[in-house]
Order: sequence, then structure tokens, then C-alpha cells
Amino acid sequence: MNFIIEILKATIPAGTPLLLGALGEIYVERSGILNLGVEGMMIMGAISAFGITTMTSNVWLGILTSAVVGGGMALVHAFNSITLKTNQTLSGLALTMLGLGLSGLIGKKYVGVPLPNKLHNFPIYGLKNIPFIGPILFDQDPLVYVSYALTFIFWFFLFNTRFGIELRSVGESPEVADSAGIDVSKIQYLAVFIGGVMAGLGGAYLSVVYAPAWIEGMTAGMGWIVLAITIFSLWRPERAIFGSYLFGGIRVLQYKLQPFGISPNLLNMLPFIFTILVLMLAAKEISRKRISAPSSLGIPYFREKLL
Amino acid sequence: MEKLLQMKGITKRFGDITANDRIDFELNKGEIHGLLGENGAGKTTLMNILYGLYTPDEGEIYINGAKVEIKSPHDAIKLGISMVHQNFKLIQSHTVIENVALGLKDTNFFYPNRQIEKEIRTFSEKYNFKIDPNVPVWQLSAGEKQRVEIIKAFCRKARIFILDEPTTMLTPNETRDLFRLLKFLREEGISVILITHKLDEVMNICDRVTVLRGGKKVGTIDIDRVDKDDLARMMFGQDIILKEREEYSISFDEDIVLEVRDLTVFSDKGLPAVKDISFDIHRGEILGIAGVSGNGQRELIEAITGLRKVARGSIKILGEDVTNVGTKEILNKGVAHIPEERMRVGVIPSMSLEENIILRSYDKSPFSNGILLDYSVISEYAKELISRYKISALDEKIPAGTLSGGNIQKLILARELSISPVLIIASHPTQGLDIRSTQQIHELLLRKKEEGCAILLVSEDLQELMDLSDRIAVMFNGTIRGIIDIDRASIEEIGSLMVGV
Amino acid sequence: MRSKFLVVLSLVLLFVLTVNTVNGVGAEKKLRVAFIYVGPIGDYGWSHAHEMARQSLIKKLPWVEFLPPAESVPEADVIRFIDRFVREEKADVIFTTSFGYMDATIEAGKKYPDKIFFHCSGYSRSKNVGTYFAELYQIYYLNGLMAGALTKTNKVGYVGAHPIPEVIRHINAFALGVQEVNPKATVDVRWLFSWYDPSKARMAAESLISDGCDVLAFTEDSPTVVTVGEEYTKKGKPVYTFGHYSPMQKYGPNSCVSGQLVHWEVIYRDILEKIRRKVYTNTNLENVDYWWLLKEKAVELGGEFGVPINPKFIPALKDKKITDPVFGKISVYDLVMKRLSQMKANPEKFDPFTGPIKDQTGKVRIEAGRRASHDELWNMDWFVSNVIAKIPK
Amino acid sequence: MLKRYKNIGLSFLVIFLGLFAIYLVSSVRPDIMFRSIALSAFGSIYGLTETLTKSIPLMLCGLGLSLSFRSSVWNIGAEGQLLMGAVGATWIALYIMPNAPKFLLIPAMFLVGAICGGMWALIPAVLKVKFNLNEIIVSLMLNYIAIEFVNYLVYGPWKSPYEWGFPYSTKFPESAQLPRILDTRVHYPTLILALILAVILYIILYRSKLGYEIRVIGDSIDAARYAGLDIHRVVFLVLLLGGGLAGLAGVGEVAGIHHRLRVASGISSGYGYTAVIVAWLGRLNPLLIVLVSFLFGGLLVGGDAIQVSLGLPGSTINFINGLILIFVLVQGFSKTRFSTIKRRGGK
Repeated sequence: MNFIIEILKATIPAGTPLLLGALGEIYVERSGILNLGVEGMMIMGAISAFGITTMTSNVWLGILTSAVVGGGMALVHAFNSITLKTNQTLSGLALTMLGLGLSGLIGKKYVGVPLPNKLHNFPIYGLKNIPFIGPILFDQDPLVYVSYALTFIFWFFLFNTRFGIELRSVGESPEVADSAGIDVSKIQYLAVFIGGVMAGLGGAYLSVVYAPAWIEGMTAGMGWIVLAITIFSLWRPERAIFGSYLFGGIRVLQYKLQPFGISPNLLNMLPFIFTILVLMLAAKEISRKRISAPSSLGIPYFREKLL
Repeated sequence: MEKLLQMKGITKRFGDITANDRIDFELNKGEIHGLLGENGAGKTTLMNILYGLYTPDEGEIYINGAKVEIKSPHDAIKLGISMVHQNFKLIQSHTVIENVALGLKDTNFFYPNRQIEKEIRTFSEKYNFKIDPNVPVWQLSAGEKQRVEIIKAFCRKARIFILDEPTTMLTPNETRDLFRLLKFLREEGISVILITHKLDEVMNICDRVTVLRGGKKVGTIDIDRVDKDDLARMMFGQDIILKEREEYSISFDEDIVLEVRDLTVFSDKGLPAVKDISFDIHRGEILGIAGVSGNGQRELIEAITGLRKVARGSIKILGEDVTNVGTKEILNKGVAHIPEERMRVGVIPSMSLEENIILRSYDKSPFSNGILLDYSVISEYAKELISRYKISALDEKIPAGTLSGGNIQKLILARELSISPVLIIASHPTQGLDIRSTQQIHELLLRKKEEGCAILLVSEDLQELMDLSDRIAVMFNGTIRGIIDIDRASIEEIGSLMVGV
Repeated sequence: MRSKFLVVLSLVLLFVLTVNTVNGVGAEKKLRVAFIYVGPIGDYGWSHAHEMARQSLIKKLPWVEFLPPAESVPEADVIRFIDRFVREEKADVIFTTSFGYMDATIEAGKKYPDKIFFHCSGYSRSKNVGTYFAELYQIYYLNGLMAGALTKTNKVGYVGAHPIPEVIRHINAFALGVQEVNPKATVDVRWLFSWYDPSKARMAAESLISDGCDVLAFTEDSPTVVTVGEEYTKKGKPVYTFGHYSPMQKYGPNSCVSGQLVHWEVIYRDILEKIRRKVYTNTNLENVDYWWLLKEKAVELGGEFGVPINPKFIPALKDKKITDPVFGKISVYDLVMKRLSQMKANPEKFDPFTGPIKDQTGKVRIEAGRRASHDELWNMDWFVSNVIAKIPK
Repeated sequence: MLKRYKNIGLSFLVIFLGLFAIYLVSSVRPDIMFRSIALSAFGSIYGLTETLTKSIPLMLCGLGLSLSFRSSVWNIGAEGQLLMGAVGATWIALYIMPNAPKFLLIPAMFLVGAICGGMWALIPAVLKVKFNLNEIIVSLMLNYIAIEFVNYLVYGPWKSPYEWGFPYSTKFPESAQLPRILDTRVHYPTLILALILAVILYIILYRSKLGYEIRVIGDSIDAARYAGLDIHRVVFLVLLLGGGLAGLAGVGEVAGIHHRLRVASGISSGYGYTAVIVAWLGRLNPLLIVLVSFLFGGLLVGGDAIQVSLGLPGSTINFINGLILIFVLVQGFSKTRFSTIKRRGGK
């Protein structure tokens, strides 16, 4: 029993950066924009949070900075894909390269530097004593609680507010939204920005809470897994939480499976193999339930169409 | 009468086409104003300008005497203008409530659904509507979708309702309900602009009517001062309807080229789009398919050309079964296909004319030896076709995308007709083209008919169908409502079949 | 012939194209020395330690011109960095500090026969390529003694970077120490496949703790494992840790018992001085292999320089008594200190890898009374009997 | 027209902003940085030969990628395909025919390497066609899997018994090592192969039936469908060929440079990703790609120089790569090629 609790408890922090990133990407894709630059935004979030925390000793200031930096990176993509209407795939790839490169450049002097201050676990009084789920869910660091709250907020806003309706409409049919008087570009810019903020936060979680350290390329493919989770969650925030913890669990499990004599290299493949499997599963579910990705995903919107 | 809206000298050009040419339009408070014209007369463009979807190249708009700038639908909505489009501007996967809520700025930010659900219920009780606010829109019938659109406009407190061809998708009962509702709205002081090409509707419900033809305004007139014939004359110009067709023979062979039996095809959404259709086309015959777009014509053509799976039924070409055999094989039977979306489907805009010309024969001798392509042969061939089909282009190496619409269509025709087809499938072949190109294309089709080709012609332009076809089949809601020999057909009859009466 | 022409041509080109790199003419031509690191200088482990050594020598050896080091050099690219140092920076001596540089260093030795190369941690030498290493296994053994004494669950964990002989040797030395004071305890290992990855290290450490380990040692270039130990200790579940390579006690004052520290500068200084005195030339390095241990002061016991054992844990270690065949009944603290002074004085007196040592299958790898040879240590690809993990195959 | 100029202006702005960022972070002036890059990459015979060496894998991967990009298939998996090619070559050299004479062994290695790379690339193709999975994510995941697979081999079953337990395969027999030009590292058989393949690809792309199909599908999938092209067949072929080319690059690296299989990060320092930019900057034109890969080879070589002489980290080059990609994007090239404007209805 304790063994399971330990694993599950470790799963949540391992899945939290994925969750944060996926929540953001869900909004981005819901607005009809495909941002493949999650990896780049995450790593920029990671280095900026780490840098600012090192300079100011204030973890929360670092986390805040990561959100701003992630959002700023995302605006580059927004400008490319919404204003210039360039190829979104390439723009996303470019963002990834930019992020990985720039973070390495900035991060050079932070490699191996210990973080002066970090977020400590903050057991929630009362809740943490609930048998089984208490120690798993409520004996975590504050940013994990923030991620719980954000999951709820993202779900609530998407389905129960005017903004949510507008966002979903823009992604489904920008023509309709436009003719209903919605400023399509504004909504898309906002969504892409939110996506960047969340990816930045995900990166910050890695560098100032989870590791806590700066390593060049520390996101190690997480950004791409975020994209897979976005599809797996069928673009629903409440499903993203399961997807993220699933992948978090696999990462934790890798070290649990090592003693069984399986090559650690093969275990390291697990998240990636699993991503492909999960995508196949999602593809099945999508075709069965006749759900689809936001209809205009990845397609630039031009108002006046010429014959 | 209080002038609510004035549009002055509106001009809008798309490339080399002038869709609206210095049009003036006026609307009074509390009237139902018909905007009448053929397809392509510029009605929808004019209203899209009023609704802020297009920016006019010239012209001014006044509301209550004050000049306004309408740069986006958002501006239009703020000015109290609402538009119900022909292709409903609804999001299929969203519920009725969510569709109504979209763009409604004065709702609560949180839980806007609850408030709107209440409004929808009040509205539907007041006007005796039936609608379930919580179902996704794709489950609704066309009439119900239209009601959603009207509720949307109403909830936005619109003073001007623009309805674009509102009755095309409706059953007669639904049409009656709609007109009843429009009269209610008129009593509340709301002005309605009814875009239509149906004379009966105008006579039936409108107070005044403005007629457009070929992008120009013909006139505005009180409805009680005109009759249907007057309006028809204004709409079509003189004599076009009565044009004799004696220069072309109506006769055709007995040999059946295309035989379609009990054909059922599903749409992208998995709903039946073509339902149990059967018809034949003979050698040297042009069969016209009339109908408002979205009634299954596209799916029918896609099924015949192998682009869409046939669910039930059979298709035979020259007696050979080609049901679900794949596009390539069907085309190789001698089928020419002039697609509806010429820029997206018919040509590859980034590729050269010569490469576009060999699109369907690139893998055959003499263009290909199985591995490589022989560009000198291709180039010669392209040059010949360009001159034969009078395509005005610098040379055969320029990208197809640089050509004008008419020349692109000629390019497609050149490619498709040069294979000496037995069957030509032409979908909206002259849509959006200037008169000269239209005439050239018509001549080409008729020449092919005389050579013995069977032609399936899909068009929304009734005049074109009347001019070219030997028989006209009218499609409505996935079925063929009747096949009429041209010597017995009248525009009125076809028109009423088109809308399912 | 052609190649010579190419070299000459490229040198001419370089001369034409590069400016400002002309050396000042001094009385004594300074020895130009270059360092190539595999990791970033800023990591808290391997490359950092080499860089610290280099830095400390800059003042002490004024007759040496230390070129700016190249860091994070991928193993595949090192030859180009060597070329660059030789041709453009005119380096006389080049230290390549990663095992993966071995082939390239040997190759470079052939290519530039008049230069001197020293390769760290390798085994291939040639007449102008020597090898050197500061070996920690003695310290790991001492750490193991303390670990065995402190564990209450009898489960000791080890977070290993890569399953290569060096790490395996260290794990074995550590496990031998554990075995000596606590024959019931086992040593479990998690592999990271990374020299520096704190988040993997954290996961591995937590995985070991959840399996019941309460003492952790590691090979990974960050203080993560110590931090994790400190966290658990503060929460009331003591986990004892041993620092690695750099002073890490400050990251876990309540958890870090001791650790291993390294003094590369001792070796570098010796090499450079011998080169200056022409003891080492470009023709006689065939057998120059530094294998420096406690005795040469190349390594040190402790989680902090000058603090062999965190004073917090001294009482516990003094309380724990075992019976040693030589010393009789003795506290672990005393045992550690005795062994330390023995090995410092003369490694011949005591070596952890003295038989009988059995591997996991029970096979005797080192017979009673025999000491592991240098080659056996270098080649080690088996675990001693109380290690329960496997080497990835 | 005006818009075009505006975009060109914008794209230069991007570059300047990026370089300014480098300056802010590292206080290295861009002109000095570029001078250093240019000098070390192109300023000496030695630099040129190194640049040439680096350009070989970039060329092969870039050529392979360009083929699939041409047909609008987003294969980002050249890195993994390269590694699998290296695995295939090692397998042949060490385990299947180690005693074969050179003239048999080397072609066999290239052949099997190409097949391995090609098969690896077929996985995303199959998943795309059968399950409609996004090939970008799948091919990327396969990169990571290939990395772990190579590491598994060199730490596990293929670990050499002669290398003191270190993660290396046994050294290739002499007959499996590619010859080099004099004492440079230019393994010219691979280079010649790449150049020949570039010409062949050019002919395929612009003069052959398959190339015609590739371009039609890439430029307008609707037109391709309308004309009855077998799109699946082309997608398979394109990925197979592209993966095969990347596989050849892997063979070149192990047989020409390393002479053994080693950990993945030692074999490729991200050639597969850099090749994405090479392909696009080369406008997906095989002959241009040859040229661009040489420039990027220089950029990689120069990347070492700025590390040593200016103290800039290696990732600076990644950043410059990203900048170049954005530059290409903003210039609007990709927009005209892959215009994704969807038009519904005729109006």
C-alpha cells in the first residue's frame, strides 16, 4: 500500500509540467492554431524561472517571469501564424529551435548553480489526512495545487463562460465567429499567449520545483509529449489531467522497473512508445465518437476569399 | 416613411470581376424589402458589405442619416444589423444555446448559457416556435437551423435583419412559418431585407423590392405597383428567357453512356446526401442538374468520379460497372471532369500550365516512358492546346495561378476535353466568369455534344441549364425531383422543383 | 607530400586571415596548455572539478599560458577542437578529460607528433599521449563503511550515472564497505544514463527510498540526491547521503554524512612541472599513467574540504561497534579513521579490493589474499555479492 | 508587392533582434561572431574540409526530408532514421559479414543502412495512412526511441568485449571503414554518393513521373485526388526514400568517422533537425540543398570556433538556426508553396 502511495505521490509532480503545458495547448488548438513550439516555450520558461529565482531568491517571481517569457515566445508564433499567416508547422519548429538555443545561451552561467530558494512541500492541513488520496494529492508543493486549480479554471472557462464559447467557435469556424462579430485574431492571439504562459509555467516547474536545477535541454521531449496529451485529451482540460499523470506515472515507473532487470535504455523508450500508442487509442476514440480536432486547426483564416 | 438605411454608390471588385457597380440601396423602418436578382447579380455581395464582411471599394453607408463605417460584422452588429446567411453561420458541433451566445456581448460572462436558455424559451413561446436549446446544431433540420439564426439576430436586438435566400432549404410549411414570423417582426418595427431570386416570395411578403442584374441596380419599386412579369423582366433583362434554341439539335442517341441506379452516398458527416437516385445519360445528350447548392449535387458528382464511396446502388459507364473502382480507373474510361472549385481542385496554381495540362495523362505515352517524363513532348502538346483553346498566356511555363478565372477554366477544359471523352461531368463550369469566357465554354460543350459526348452539367444558373441541356433533372435534398425535357420545361416549374414544392 | 602542402597552405591562409593573435616575445616561451571538457564548466561535478583545478593553477604556475577551455565538447567533435587548439591556438599540451575522447586523442597524437597530450580516464597511450586519473574507490569504500553502520533498514541505495567500469568499481568499493560493517545490508542501484540530470536523479533517489533504502550514495554531477535526503530527513524520515566529487555537505547538513572530493590540481601540477623539466617529452609517454589515490592527495574523504565526517554523525558512528579480525572490537568511526590513515600512508598496507571477493553469482572473482590488479579494476564489469541490482546488458 | 517588401524588412528585423539578444546575453558582437564562424569554417583548407565533412550528413538528411516536405508529409524524423542507418551498418560490419572484402562490405553497409532508415521512416507513414496519426509527433517520438535503441545496443548486446566495459561497439574491421581524403575526415565515398543522389533526386523531382506526383500531392492534395493519383503509394515511397537517405548519412558517420557504433549523442549532434532548415532554406530543391548543407556544415564547424575563441555556448548555433528558419518563414516562402487556404463552396 505504501509502495503504491509513494509511486502515485511521485507521479503527480512528474506529470505536472505536462499538465500545465497541455492545458495551454488545449486552448491554443481550440482556437484553431497549432503551436508545435511547446518544447521551445517550456525550456525558455525553465531558464527564465531559474535565472530570476537565482538572481532574486524569489521563487514566485521566477515562476511569474517564466509565464511572461513563455507568453512572449508564443506571441512570435501568433504573429507568424495569425498576422502573417505563415506555415504554422514550420513556425512551431522554429520556435522550438529558438527556445532550445536561446535557453542554452542564457543558461550557460546557470549550469550547476544551486537554486538559492525552492518551493517546499506544503501539506494541506486536514485534507492530507484523508486516507490514501490525502498523502497523494495534498502533500505536494504549492504549484501542484495551482495546477489543480488551473485545470478546473481552464475547464470552467472553456465550457461555462462567454469567452469559452468564443474560443471554441473561433477554432471550429472562424467564418462563423467572424460573422458573429467576434474578433477572431484577438481571440487567437489571446489563446496562443495563454498557451505560451502555460508552457512557460510548465518549464518553470521543471527547473525551480522539480529538478530544481538548470540543465541544457532539460525538457527532453516533454513539449512533444504535451502535444500528444492534447490530442489524447480530446481537447478537454479535464481529460488532460489524466493524460499528464499517466505520462508522469510512466516516468516514475521507469525507475521502479529497473530492478526487474529490464534495460534502462529500453525503459527510457516507454514514454515515447506510449505516446504513439496513446495517439492510436485517441484516433480510435475520435473516429468512434465522431469527435474531431477543432475544424480549422492549423488553417489560417482569411476573411475575404477571392474566387 | 422613415429612412433607416441608405447605401450610396457601393462598388466592389474581386480581381477582374465587378460584383457591385455603383449600387444605391434604401431601407425604411418596419418594412420587408426584397432584394431580387439572379445568381451572381451581386445581392449577397452587397449585403456582405452592409454586414461588414467585405469592405466596399467605393461608396458610403448611412444609418438614420448618419454616415457609418462598417469594417467588420462586429461594427454591423453594434449598429443593429444582423444577417442570416444562406449557408447558415452556425457551428455544427455547438448547441443551440452556444450558437446564440456567440457574439452576444451583454450576457453574463459566467454561465451565459442559463440566461440565454431563458431568452430562447421566451422567444419560442411568444412566436410559437419549437426548439430544444440544448441539442447540437448538426442534429437540427434546415428550418430549425434558420430559426436559430433568427433567434440569434433577435437576441442581438437587431433593427435590420438580412435574410439571404431564406427559403431555399425550407419545406413549404417551414416557409409559411418563416413568413409569419417575419410579419411579426415587421410589426415590432424591425426592417427585413429578403435576398431572393423567387418572384413568388417577393410578391407574397415584401413591401418594396430592389432588383439587381449583373452587379448593377435595375430599380426599386413598391410591390403593389408591379406584377410578376414586370419583375421577371427587370431581373433577367429583355427576352433572355424566350430565346429560341433552334440552332442546336435536341435529339440524341439511344446509347446509354452513364447509367446511375439507386445511388445512395453519404456526406462527410455520415448522413445520406444522395438518396436512391437513378438516371441515364445518352450519347450526345446534355443532362442538366438544377438545384440549390448543398442538395447533394457535389456528392453525386464525387460518387460518379470515384472520389466518394458509393454506399448503395450502381454506376455504369458504357455498360461497364464502375461502382467504387477508384478515380483513376473511372477517368481512364474516358470521363472528363470539370470540377466546381477550379482553383482548389481543377488546377495546381503553383505548377506550370504544361504540367497542369498533363495532370490526367502524365503517366501515359507519349508523355511518360514509365519512369521519366518527356518535357519536350509535353511542352509541344501544351503549346498546341493553349492555342487551340485560345488560352491567353505568355507561354506554357508560367504558373497556372497567374491566369484569370476564365483562362483557368479554359485550361481545365483543354485538359479534360482533349482526351476525347465519352462522358463529361461539368460542375458550375461558368460560375464567376465573364460573358466572353462563358460563351466560349458553352460553345465547347455544345461541340462536344455534337461529337457524341454525354454531358452531365451541374449548375445553379437556370439560364445556362435552359440554354444547354436536353433534359433537366432537379435535385432537392438528395433526391431527383423530376427530369424534364427541355421543350416542356419552364423556369417557374424548375424553380419550384428546386425548392421542393 | 600533398598533405604537407595543404598544411602549409592552410597555415599561410591562417596567417593572412587572422590578426591580433601574435604572441608577445617573452624571455621564456610560456607553455600553452589547453583543456577540453565533456560537460559544462558550471556543472557541479566532473568538468567543474577539472576547471577548479585549472583555475587554481593559473596563479601558481606563471610559466604556463592557460588557454580558454572548451566545454561541452561532444565526443564526436573533439578531434576538431584538438585541431583548433593545435593549429590556431598553438597549444603545446592538451588535456582531454573524458573517456570518450580516447580514440580521438590517440589519433591526434599521431597527427601532431610534436605535441603532448594527456587523456583522463582512458587506457590507451602512445609515445606522446599519457593518461591520468584521480581514483576514488578508496573513499567510496570508506563511505560504504559509514553507510553500513547507519542503515536501519539494511537497504542501501546507489544512484549510478552510466554503467561503465569506473562507476561499477565505485559501487563495488562502496558495497564492500557496507558489507564489512553490516553483512546483512544490500546495495541497490538505479541507473540514470546521464552524468548530469537532477530530475532523473531525483526520481531515481525517490524510487530507491520508496523501496526502503535509507542511505544513498551516488555518481551524478549535482547535489540532487543530497537535497532529496535532506528533504526526507527534515520530514522525519532520515535518509543519509554521501556527497559526490564536489563539497555538497551544505546542501544537506542533516543528511550528508561524508563524501568524495577530488584534487585534480595535484596531478596537473605534477604533469606540467615534469613537462617543463623535460621529464615528459613527446616521445616517452608510452607508460606514463597516473593512477593517483589518497596517498598522492589527489582525493579526499568528506562532504566538505577538511571535514572528513559531518560532526553530526560522529556520535552515531562512534556508537556502532563491530568486530574486525585485525582491530578486534572497534567503533565504525575509529575503523574509518584507521583505514583512512592506512591508505593515506601506503596503499600497500590496505586495499578494499582484497580477496576473497565473490560476485553476485557466488563465483570468487578475487581469491583470498590477492589484490585486484590495475587491469581488473579498470575492466570491472561485475558486481560484488551484496549488490542486488544488475548491470544492464 | 508592397507586402512582400514589408515581409523582407520584417525578416531582417527578426535576425537583428536575435543577434541583439545574443549580444545582450553574452556581450559578443555579432560581426565578431560571424567573422569567427566564417574564418574557422571557410577560412582555411582545414576548415573547409571539416565543413565538407559536416555537410555530408546534412546533405543526405536534407535531401531525404525535402522529398517528403515536397509532398506535404511532415517527416521530422531524420535524426532517428540516421541512427537506424548507423545501426544497420554496424550490424552488417560486425555481425553479418565482418570478413567480407571491402568492395562487398561497404556497399552492403550502405544498402542495409538505407533499408533500416527507410523502414524506420515507414512507421509514421503506416500510422498516418492507417490511423490518421500526426506524422510530426510520431516521427519525433521515433527519434527519441532510436536514440534509446542505439544506447541500448552499445550498453547492452553490442557492447564490445575489448573496450574495458565502455559503451562502444567493437571497432569496425578495416574493410568496413570508408576511405578518406588524405588526412582529413572527408569520407569521400559518402560525399560522392550524396552528390550523385542529389542529381538523381533532382531528376526524379523535376523530370520523372514520381516527382510529378510528389509535386502535385504537395501543392494540392485535392487536385491529386481529383486526378486519381495514388496518394498513399506516394506517401510510402517518399518516406521510404527519405528515410533511406537519412540512413545513408548514418552509415557514413559510423563507417567514415567513428568506425564503430557509440552512444547516439556521439553519432549525431542533431543533424536530423538542422537538416529540416537545410531542406527549407534550399527551397526543397535538391541542388540548392547541396549548397545550403555546405553553408550549414560551416555553421556547425564555426559553432566550435565561437565556443573556443568567444566563449559562446554550443547552443548559440541552435539559436541561429531557429532565427534562420523564422527568417525563411517571414520572407513568406513557405506561404506561397503551401498555401493552405481552404475554400468551401464556390462563392
